[in-house]
Formats: sequence, C-alpha cells, structure tokens
Amino acid sequence: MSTIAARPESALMPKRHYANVKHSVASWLLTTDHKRIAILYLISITVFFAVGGFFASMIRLELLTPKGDLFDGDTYNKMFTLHGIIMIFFFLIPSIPAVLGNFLIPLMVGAKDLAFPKINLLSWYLYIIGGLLAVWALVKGGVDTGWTFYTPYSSTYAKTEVFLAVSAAFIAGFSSILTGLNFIVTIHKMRAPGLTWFRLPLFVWAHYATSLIQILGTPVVAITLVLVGVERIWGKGIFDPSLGGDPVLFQHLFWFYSHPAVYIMILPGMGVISEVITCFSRKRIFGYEFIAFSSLAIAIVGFLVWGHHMFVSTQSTYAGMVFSFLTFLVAVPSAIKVFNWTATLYKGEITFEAPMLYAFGFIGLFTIGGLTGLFLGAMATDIHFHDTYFVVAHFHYVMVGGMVMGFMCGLHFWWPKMTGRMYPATIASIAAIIVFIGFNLTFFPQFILGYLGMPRRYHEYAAEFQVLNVMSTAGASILGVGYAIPGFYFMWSLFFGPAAGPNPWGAKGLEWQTQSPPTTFNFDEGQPIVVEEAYAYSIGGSESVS
Amino acid sequence: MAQHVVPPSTYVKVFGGLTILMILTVVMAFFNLGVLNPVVALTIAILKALLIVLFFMNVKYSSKLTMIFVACGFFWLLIMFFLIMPDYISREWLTPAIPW
Amino acid sequence: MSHSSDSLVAHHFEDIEQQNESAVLGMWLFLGQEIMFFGGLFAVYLVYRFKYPDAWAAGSTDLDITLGTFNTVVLLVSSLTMAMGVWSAQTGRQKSLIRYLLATLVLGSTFLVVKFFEYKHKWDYHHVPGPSFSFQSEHFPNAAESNVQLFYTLYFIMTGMHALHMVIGAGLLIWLIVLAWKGKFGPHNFMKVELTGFYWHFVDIVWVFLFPLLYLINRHH
Amino acid sequence: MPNVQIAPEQASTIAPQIDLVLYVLTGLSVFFFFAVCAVLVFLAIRYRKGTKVNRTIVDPHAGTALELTWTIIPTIMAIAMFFWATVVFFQYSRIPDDAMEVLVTGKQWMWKIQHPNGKREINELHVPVGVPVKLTMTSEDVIHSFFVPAFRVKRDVLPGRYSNLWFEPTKTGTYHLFCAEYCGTDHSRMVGQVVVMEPEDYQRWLAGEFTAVPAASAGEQLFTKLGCVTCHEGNSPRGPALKDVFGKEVQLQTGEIVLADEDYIRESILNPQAKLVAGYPPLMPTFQNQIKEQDIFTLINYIKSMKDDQESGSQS
Ligand code: HEA
Ligand code: HEA
Ligand code: HEC
Ligand code: CUA
Ligand SMILES: [Cu+2]
Repeated sequence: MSTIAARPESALMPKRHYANVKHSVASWLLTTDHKRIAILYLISITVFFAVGGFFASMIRLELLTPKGDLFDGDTYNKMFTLHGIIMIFFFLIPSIPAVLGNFLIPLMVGAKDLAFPKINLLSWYLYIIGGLLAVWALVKGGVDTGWTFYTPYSSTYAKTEVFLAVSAAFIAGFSSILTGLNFIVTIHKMRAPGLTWFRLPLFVWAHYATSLIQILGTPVVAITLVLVGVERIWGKGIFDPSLGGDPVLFQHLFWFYSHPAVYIMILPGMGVISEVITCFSRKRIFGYEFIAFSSLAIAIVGFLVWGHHMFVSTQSTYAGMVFSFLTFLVAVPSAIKVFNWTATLYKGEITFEAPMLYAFGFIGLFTIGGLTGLFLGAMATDIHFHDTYFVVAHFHYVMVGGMVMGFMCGLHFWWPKMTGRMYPATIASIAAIIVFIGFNLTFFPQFILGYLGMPRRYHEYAAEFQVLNVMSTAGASILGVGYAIPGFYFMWSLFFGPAAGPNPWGAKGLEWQTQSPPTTFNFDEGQPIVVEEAYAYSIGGSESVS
Repeated sequence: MAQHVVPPSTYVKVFGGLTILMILTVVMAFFNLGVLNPVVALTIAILKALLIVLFFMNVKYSSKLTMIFVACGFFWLLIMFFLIMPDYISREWLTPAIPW
Repeated sequence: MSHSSDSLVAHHFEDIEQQNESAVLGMWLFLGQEIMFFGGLFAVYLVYRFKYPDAWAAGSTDLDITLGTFNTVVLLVSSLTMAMGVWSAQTGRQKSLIRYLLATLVLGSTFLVVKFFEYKHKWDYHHVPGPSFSFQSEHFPNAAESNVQLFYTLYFIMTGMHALHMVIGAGLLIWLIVLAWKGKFGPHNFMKVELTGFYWHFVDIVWVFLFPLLYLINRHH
Repeated sequence: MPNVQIAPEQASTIAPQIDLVLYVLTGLSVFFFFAVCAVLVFLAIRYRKGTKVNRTIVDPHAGTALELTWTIIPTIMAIAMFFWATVVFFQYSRIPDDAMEVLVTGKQWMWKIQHPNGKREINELHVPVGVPVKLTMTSEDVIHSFFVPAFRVKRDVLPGRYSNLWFEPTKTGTYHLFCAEYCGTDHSRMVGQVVVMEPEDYQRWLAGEFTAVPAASAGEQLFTKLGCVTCHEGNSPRGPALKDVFGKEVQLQTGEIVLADEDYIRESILNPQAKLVAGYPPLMPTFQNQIKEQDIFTLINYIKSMKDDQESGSQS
C-alpha cells in the first residue's frame, strides 16, 4: 500500500469514480452498485434521524415541567412512539449495516459487488416504502402504542394508526432480512483469494453475526405484527383475552426478535470499533479469535434471553429464572470485547483523530450501558427498575452511547473513502467531545430518576422529579448541537474538503488499497490477492503515514 | 458447483415413500394412542419433511455449508419452542404459593 | 477476462460456479427466514393447543378430513412433478420441462380451489371467527366456544398464509413456463427452475406439518 | 437549588434486600467501569504517538492466559450475582399465607380497590403497617402495572387473569402508586397513593364513613340477582354446592384434578364449559360480558366467605 500512498498529489482525487460515472437521478435510483445504494441509505437514515431527533427534542421539552403543559397526553404518547419506531426501525437497525456495511463489505472481501445487487436495491426500496408508510401513519394522526406494540392495547384499544405503523415495521423488516441475506452469501462466496476466515476484518465478522440475527429473528416479529394487524382488522384474534388468548404470548414473540435485535443494533458498532482502535494504535488487534467468536456467541446466546423483558409480566417465575441466567451469560462476550480493545492499546502508537475519540466514547458509554443491563437482568432489581427511566437510560447508553457513537466513529473513519475528501479534523474532534458531554448530561440523570421510581412513557410526573429532568433536557440540547455540527462540516467537505487519497489514515484492509472514492467495480486492477492477516500493522509503528 | 442430477427413479421412490407415510399418518390418527397420537403424527411429518428436503431439495447431494444452514433454520425454530413453552408449563407451579 | 463474454455470468461474479453456489445459498437463507416466519405461527399453535386441548380437538374433528387428505396428495404429487421439471431442465428436455411445470401449476391451482371450498363451507356453517361465530360439539362438551373460535382463527391464518405462499409459487411457475417456452433453460442454465423448485417444496413441507396438526387431532372420537 | 433526592424511601420489608443487591451491583459496576477507564486512559497516554517507550512485542500471540482470566472472572461474578438476585426474587414471589387480601382492578385510567370488608376506594390504597398485604389484581381492559417505588414492588395487571403481588409495609406514610405499563392516553395520570397507617388507625379508617354494603352481603345480593342461587342452592340443586369449594381440589369430568383458586372460579363463571365438574351436566350459562370484573371479585369473595362461615361455625 505504501506504493499507492506515494502517488503524486494530483492523482489523489480520481477523475472517475462510482459517484460521478453518471449523474442522472435515475442512475442513482436504479443503481445496483452497492456503494451508491449505501449513499442512498445514508441520506435516508439521516432524514429519519433528524425526524426521530425532532421527536426526542419535543419529548424533552415537554418533560421540562412536571405538568403536561406543552402537549396533551395523546400527542406526547404519539411522539415517544414515533420516536422509538423511527429511531429503531428506520435509523439504528439500518445505520451501520446498510450504510457502512453495504459500502465496505464488498471492498473488504475484495469483491466487485454484493452477491445480489438487485436484491440490495430492492431492500432499499422496501426500506423506503416502509418509511413512507411510517410517515403516512404520522401524517394521518400518528400511533400511540409505544414501539413495543403490546397487546391488547395495540390490537383492540388504541384508536390510532396502528395498522399503518405495523405494516411499516413489517416491510422494513424484510428490507433488513434481505440485507442480511446478501451479506452472508457475499461473505461466504465472494472472498478474494487468500482471504481466509481468520484474515477477515472483524467488521466483517460482526456483520456476519448481525446478518444471522436479521435472517432468523426478523421473520418472527414480522408474523407477530401480521397477527396484531389481523386482530385489529378482524376484530377477533390470536391475543384476544375474550377468546382465551394470551396477551403475554405477544410479548414472547415480540421479544424473540426484539431482544436479538438489540444486538443487530450493537454488533456492527463493535465491528467499527475493532477497525478504528487498531488503525489508530497501529497495532494488531489483541485476541482476534476471541473477538470474532464473541460476535457469534452474542448472536447465538442473544436468542435465548428475551424473557428478561418480561420479569413482571406474570411470566412464570421459573421461566424468568432461566432467562435471567442466560442474560448474565450473554454479558460475558461483550466483556471480552471491551477488555480486548483496551488491551490493544498496549504498546501501540496512539493518535487521537476524531474517529478514535468516538471509539473511546463508545467503549466508556457502552460499558456503562452494558453494566446497567445487568441490573435489569437480575430479577430482584428488575422488579423495581422495569418500565422506569432506568431502562430508558440503559438503552440510550447502549444505543446512542454505543451504536450511534459507533456509527459516527465509522462515518468519520470511512468518510474519506466514501467521498474522497477530508473534513476539518479539529472541528470534528470538538463535536465528538460535545456529543460526549451532552450525552452524559442527558441520560445519566435518568438512571437516578429510574431508581427514584419515575415510570417511563409519562407525560406528567411527580414534582420531585423535576430537577433531574431539567438536567436531562439541558443535556439534550447540547447533544442536539453536537449532532448538528457534523452535518455542516460533512456538507462542507463534500465540496471543499481537501482530497484524501486512497489511504489517509495509513490503515490496513483491502478497502484502503483502492482509490478513494472507488470505481464502480471497486478494484480496477483485478481482484486483489490477500497474503497477510488482518491488521498487519507494524507493531512498533515505524512505518506510519502522517 | 458439480451439479448432481438425481435420476427420476429416485424421485419416484421418494414419492412412494411420501405416499405411504401420508396414508400411515391418516390411519394412525384414528387409533387412540393417548399422548402418543401427536408424537406419531409429528414423527411422520418430520420423516416426510426429511425426505423432501434431502431428495427433492437435493440437500443430500449438496455442500456441508448448505446442510448447516438448513439445520440452523430448524434448530432456531426449536429454540423458540423450547423457551416459550416452559413459561406456560410452569406458570401454575407457583400458585397458590411457592413449594419451598 | 475471458468469462465476461459468457452472458450467463453476472459482472460481479468470477465464474458460473460461484454464481450458482451463491444463488443456492441465498435461497436457503431465504427459506430459513421462511421457516421462522411460519415458526411464529407454529409457536402460537403449540401454546394454545397446550392450554386448550379440548377446543383443539373439537375444532379439528370438525374439519373435512377427506378434502384435507386429498389436498395433501395433490401437493405431494405436485412436488414430484416439480422435481421432475428440474430434472428435465438439467437434462435439457425442453418439452417435458414445460409439461411438468404445467402439471405442477395445475395441481397447485387444484389445491387452492379445494381450499376455497373448504373456506366457503366454514363460512356457511358460521365457523369463521367473528360476531356470527357459533360452534357446538357433541364429542367435546368441554370445549368452550370462545376457545374453539381461537382454533379457527389460527386455522384461517395458518392455512391462509400457506395459501398465499401457494399463490406466489403459482406466479413463479407461470413465469418459468413463459421462460421455458422461450427456450431459456438448458443443462447449463436451470438455476431459476431449481430455486423455484426449492420454494415449492418448502411450501409443501409447511403443509406436511399443517395437515396433521390441524386435521388429525383426536380423530378416534 | 432544590434538594435532589437520589434514593427512594425504603418502606417495605423487601426494599432493603433489593437495595442491597443493587448496591453490590453498583459497586461491581463502578469497579469494572473505572478499571476499564483507568487502564484505557493510562495506555492511551503512555503509548500516545511520540512518546519514547519500548514498543517491541516479543510474542504477538501470547495472551491466551490473560484472555481466559478475563473471561472466567466475569463469568463467575455474573453467575454469583444471578444466584443472589434470584433468591431474593423468589422470596418476593412467595406470598405469606397470613397476608391480608385486597382486590385491585385496573381500568383505563384508574385503580379500583376493594378491602376484605367490602370497603372500596379509588386511586388510594390504605394498608396497616407491619402486616403482609396480598393484592389480587385484574384489569378490565388493557395491561396495567401496579408499582409502588417505596416498596420496590411491581407487577403487571392483565385482562382475563389474576396476578398477585405482596408487600409488608414497614413505615407509615404516604407513597406514590404508579401505573408502570403503558396503557393509553392518561397512563401518566393513572397514579395514586398508598397510605400506610398504624393498625388501629387502619381499623378506624376501615370502619369509618363507610356506607357500602359489606362485601359478603353484596356478594349474596349478586348471587341472588344473577340467578346463581337457582342452581347452586335450594332443595334440588342442579349444580354443585359452592360451600367449601374454595381452596379445595376439584375433580373434573376429564379426570383431571384442579385447584379451586380465584382463576378457577373466575373461569367457572365466565367460561363454565372449559372445566366441567365431574358428575354434572354442562348446564351453567356463561356470564361473559354480563358481569363486571369488580362483581366477579365480589362473587369470589362471597364464595370464599361461604367457606369461612362454616369454619367459624364449627369452631364455636
Ligand atoms: C444496542 C442495544 C442494546 C444492547 C447492546 C443491550 C445490552 C444488554 N441489555 Fe438491554 N435493552 C435495550 C437495548 C440494548 N440492550 C433496549 C432498547 C431495551 C428496552 C426495550 C423497551 O422496553 O423499550 C433494553 C432493555 C433491557 C432489559 C429489560 C428491562 C426491563 O424492561 O425491565 C434487560 C434486562 O435484562 C436488558 C439487559 C441487557 C444486558 C444484560 C445487555 C448485555 O448485552 C450488556 C453486556 C455488556 C456489558 C456487561 C458491559 C461490558 C462488560 C464489562 C466492562 C465487564 C464486566 C462484566 C461482567 C462482570 C459480566 N436490557
Ligand atoms: C436509536 C435509537 C434512539 C436514539 C438515537 C434516541 C435518541 C434520543 N432519545 Fe430516545 N428512545 C428510543 C430510541 C432512541 N432514542 C426508544 C426505542 C425509546 C422508547 C420508546 C417507547 O417507549 O416506545 C426512546 C424513548 C426516549 C425517551 C423516553 C420517553 C418516555 O418514556 O416517555 C426519552 C426521554 O428523554 C428519549 C430521549 C432521547 C434523546 C434526548 C435522544 C437524543 O440522543 C437525540 C438527539 C438528536 C437530535 C436532537 C437531533 C439532532 C440532529 C439534527 C439536528 C440533524 C442534523 C442533520 C443534518 C444537518 C443533516 N428517548
Ligand atoms: C343453570 C344453572 C346454573 C346457574 C344459573 C349457575 N350455575 Fe354454576 N354451575 C352449574 C352447574 C351444572 C355446574 C357444574 C358443571 C360445571 O362445572 O360447569 C356449575 C359449576 C359452578 C362452579 C364450579 C363449582 C365447583 O364445584 O368446582 C362455580 C364456582 C359456579 N358454578 C358459580 C356460579 C355462579 C357464581 C353463578 C351465578 C353468577 C352460577 N354458578 C350460576 C349450574 C349453574
Ligand atoms: Cu395503566 Cu398505564
Ligand atoms: Cu433484551
């Protein structure tokens, strides 16, 4: 790769690349190029993030005061429901896989495209159709069931657009399934010569595990949502207590997917962290096999713990016990990863670019979020914490502190690859720090709120909870600023950023061996041949590129 | 992929097997075997599914990888059954009070 | 590269083998997804059958076993014709391919027609869940009407979901027949037939389980 | 700046136990968090680019021992925490036999509460201190959840089924009662308070300004009004006598033996065909949709009290 880095400056910004081969709108909307589809996804998830973030801001504004003075109850309920549905199904689940995974997996395995380019495009369209349905539900008056759609509220009592929302999630689910299918086939069948399983970047391993969950979990929630939809339209149905139906069965089926889904929402982030930590410590990853297999372990054992969302649901105590035990076990592979990333720093040659700052942020915040997950996995403490702000804090720590940080981390890391241009480094680092501070101020007080007993999904609350809520709202405004800044400098960088060259960070991995941005078929010089293991950084770091 | 062409004679034999199993399952349903009835019915269904998967769907002649994924699909289904059922079976255990 | 002239290989694959293997693996993953999709329904079935054995027996004995068995035979034969269709494609028998595909299509449609009459029968007897549902069982006095209604809800959803898959399968068959008629298949190009075959057999397997689970409970009464 | 509380009151016997688990978990978490952070920061500073430190790694593949250590230690700690927390939870699940029973009905968006003597209240629960209280709960519509943070108890309240919860208050005072399961528009207003009183005060409160008919006689009235008497009492009863049924085992037509608890009685009323008593024809009509949850409670209470009458009768 050093040969590539030594190219003259003028060659840094290639004349021809995937984004400028054709310019028409149709050439984008009908593209089968995984890189262009990734960009389509990037744009669409950013829009949904902004919508979800808007609802978050409204939630926080309402909670500034104990009285429900800004919105009425119904409006508030719709807002947190749409916030949850949009953030989860339309932002976080597709975030890293469909944007970075789509863009990078073929590059990382040395392929020209994903195995099924047309299906890849189809999954974007499914995602958009689902998204439009969600927006339609929003315009027609919203949904107010919470993102968990618990029956019988969702199936019988809610007077809002549940059917539309359920269809939206259903369709988005198939988008996610098809993405996973594409990744698995690509990883199995399209690796470059010499790229054995244990030479794969950990990012690819993480996506392999994620894809397994997407394929085996998502259909279950799909059929469950169908059942809710049928019950709503038919008037009689499967979870209907008046027929002897069991509303708790819905919860089993829902969480059979939705717990594993939280790992869809973290594993890709973990993959990103493995890439970034090694690159900016210029060092081999510590314990490659352990990290690779812990991804698989999380994906598999993650399917066995869903009942921990149901400890107080009148689920059998004995079943709860089994689920609690497995929940504690599934924490171990995550612990392994955290320790291995930390150990990777040892004797490295560490620099603190923006992606690295996000990576540090990820490790710290994910650790807090994960450890508080154990408080919830323990049955004794969960009876107090269930459905309080403690849970809200837990999942924002893992999802926002973990995955969104991971997404920002990856976006900053591969932005030069995707666009061929750099962004202003200092501003980026400052934004990372603002996000970190704002995040903690927003969500840490919520742990205490939860312990004090403030239930979630409350639009009015007891007066003594106000101080902590005000802190949280203040934090959210800082957080919002932190997220908006990258929006500006990324736009700026698209037009005015200095050319990045193929490998601005001096990173290893096949994606850095081709020009930035890559051409349509990724490797113009023919399929690359791999002779090294992943992360073959020279350990002492003498060779670093500045 | 070295495409394995299964001769029609195999297909016909498999079909014969399927037919016999089908007749068997209908006949068995009319005998009172108590709890064994569903067990027999399901065993036969599984055998039929196996025949179809292995021969009609060529899994017997395909790569290990395919076999693993096929097995995975069914295995995950079992996970779902085996972890949902304990809830329903043991719910009553705690009422009226815990045994210990 | 030499193979790029070979129109059967898409641009991003190295050779036909890689392309075919990918297609097969992709199809199996899709079927894995389908297993879980139907699996959710089977889990519901399992839980409620466990809770309401009598209602299940009552509802089941009221289904038409003759039609159910007939349909099972129809589907099994259609699987055979489908398999023979794949074999015809593999061995380049153009005419017999079209014939087998047509046979499969006809059998599939037969299944759907029979299913339609079963549904209609339920409708006439007020066995369709809803306000007008009514059910009396002589053999199973313990079966509460509401729970039997639950059985029928599940019956309709499961068989309906299965029938929907059949309809999709029939659509795929028509598409294949058109392609076959245009002479698109041959010993080196039969992936579409084979994969549709996988799908068709899978739908058959679902029925193999639905049949005993829905029609054959406590028939000895 | 107003006072910020960081811990809720502990007002039940289970609260300190749960808090103890919580403190230990917190301790462990703080330890792990700071350990990870400390190492991270230390390494990041020491090995930052440009420092003159020894960076040669002798054996890049060493570390399996380390790897195993940090796999096994967390595993053991996790399992230990699991056991402890589970034991505490089981203690909480076991309802003392001598608990005083209060009936709770959740309804969008209020809590309806009924005391053993038939006294009813809404969104308030008065209980005596130092006495175990058992709640038998059901919902008329969607799922709710009964949550008293000061007691550290919470349990979902489902339609079509009874769920139980118990606590023993240790401190008099007024505590929050929340609905913790999202249930629609006014979920956040489905709140109330639990008033813990000295037992004497509680007795006075129970007796005072209390006009409602006592539960048992209310039950008797219902029993007559709904026509239960026609079959279950009198000279030629068509159904089984209900005296003494509650808490006993009943033989069904199928040969099965079931325990006659609240859920069973409820099912007998709403869905009589589901569990037929051996030796009786399926005569009993269903009362589904004709009777409110609270009235079912009243009937159950009445059926229970029939048994109590007999017992006290035989004692005297
Ligand atoms: C990205 C998403 C994500 C991730 C990764 C996790 C990870 C975990 N979650 Fe979380 N969770 C959610 C998203 C997520 N969760 C969401 C969205 C909800 C709420 C849904 C709703 O109701 O709306 C939820 C709710 C939730 C509950 C239900 C709470 C309730 O409603 O009552 C529980 C209970 O067990 C739980 C547990 C865990 C555990 C044990 C982990 C573990 O995987 C964490 C493992 C990580 C670590 C443990 C940290 C690193 C380890 C160390 C530094 C070493 C020390 C470790 C040991 C000693 C073991 N989560
Ligand atoms: C990925 C998931 C995700 C993300 C990212 C977030 C982000 C945030 N969430 Fe959310 N949240 C959920 C998932 C998520 N949440 C879920 C699943 C629930 C449960 C719902 C339910 O109960 O059903 C929930 C519930 C929830 C609640 C509880 C509501 C209740 O129970 O009553 C609260 C309250 O504070 C909250 C706050 C926030 C805040 C302040 C953010 C902030 O991080 C948001 C910050 C972002 C912004 C402020 C937008 C800034 C962006 C821009 C300005 C765009 C810039 C772009 C360009 C310029 C191109 N969330
Ligand atoms: C038309 C007659 C009839 C009426 C009216 C009737 N029952 Fe019954 N009941 C029966 C018969 C017969 C049985 C026994 C068969 C069965 O279990 O259904 C029975 C069984 C029961 C049982 C189960 C008893 C046991 O031994 O396990 C309960 C409890 C009960 N009834 C309560 C009620 C209540 C409360 C009402 C009024 C709201 C009522 N019944 C009205 C006929 C009747
Ligand atoms: Cu009732 Cu929330
Ligand atoms: Cu979970």
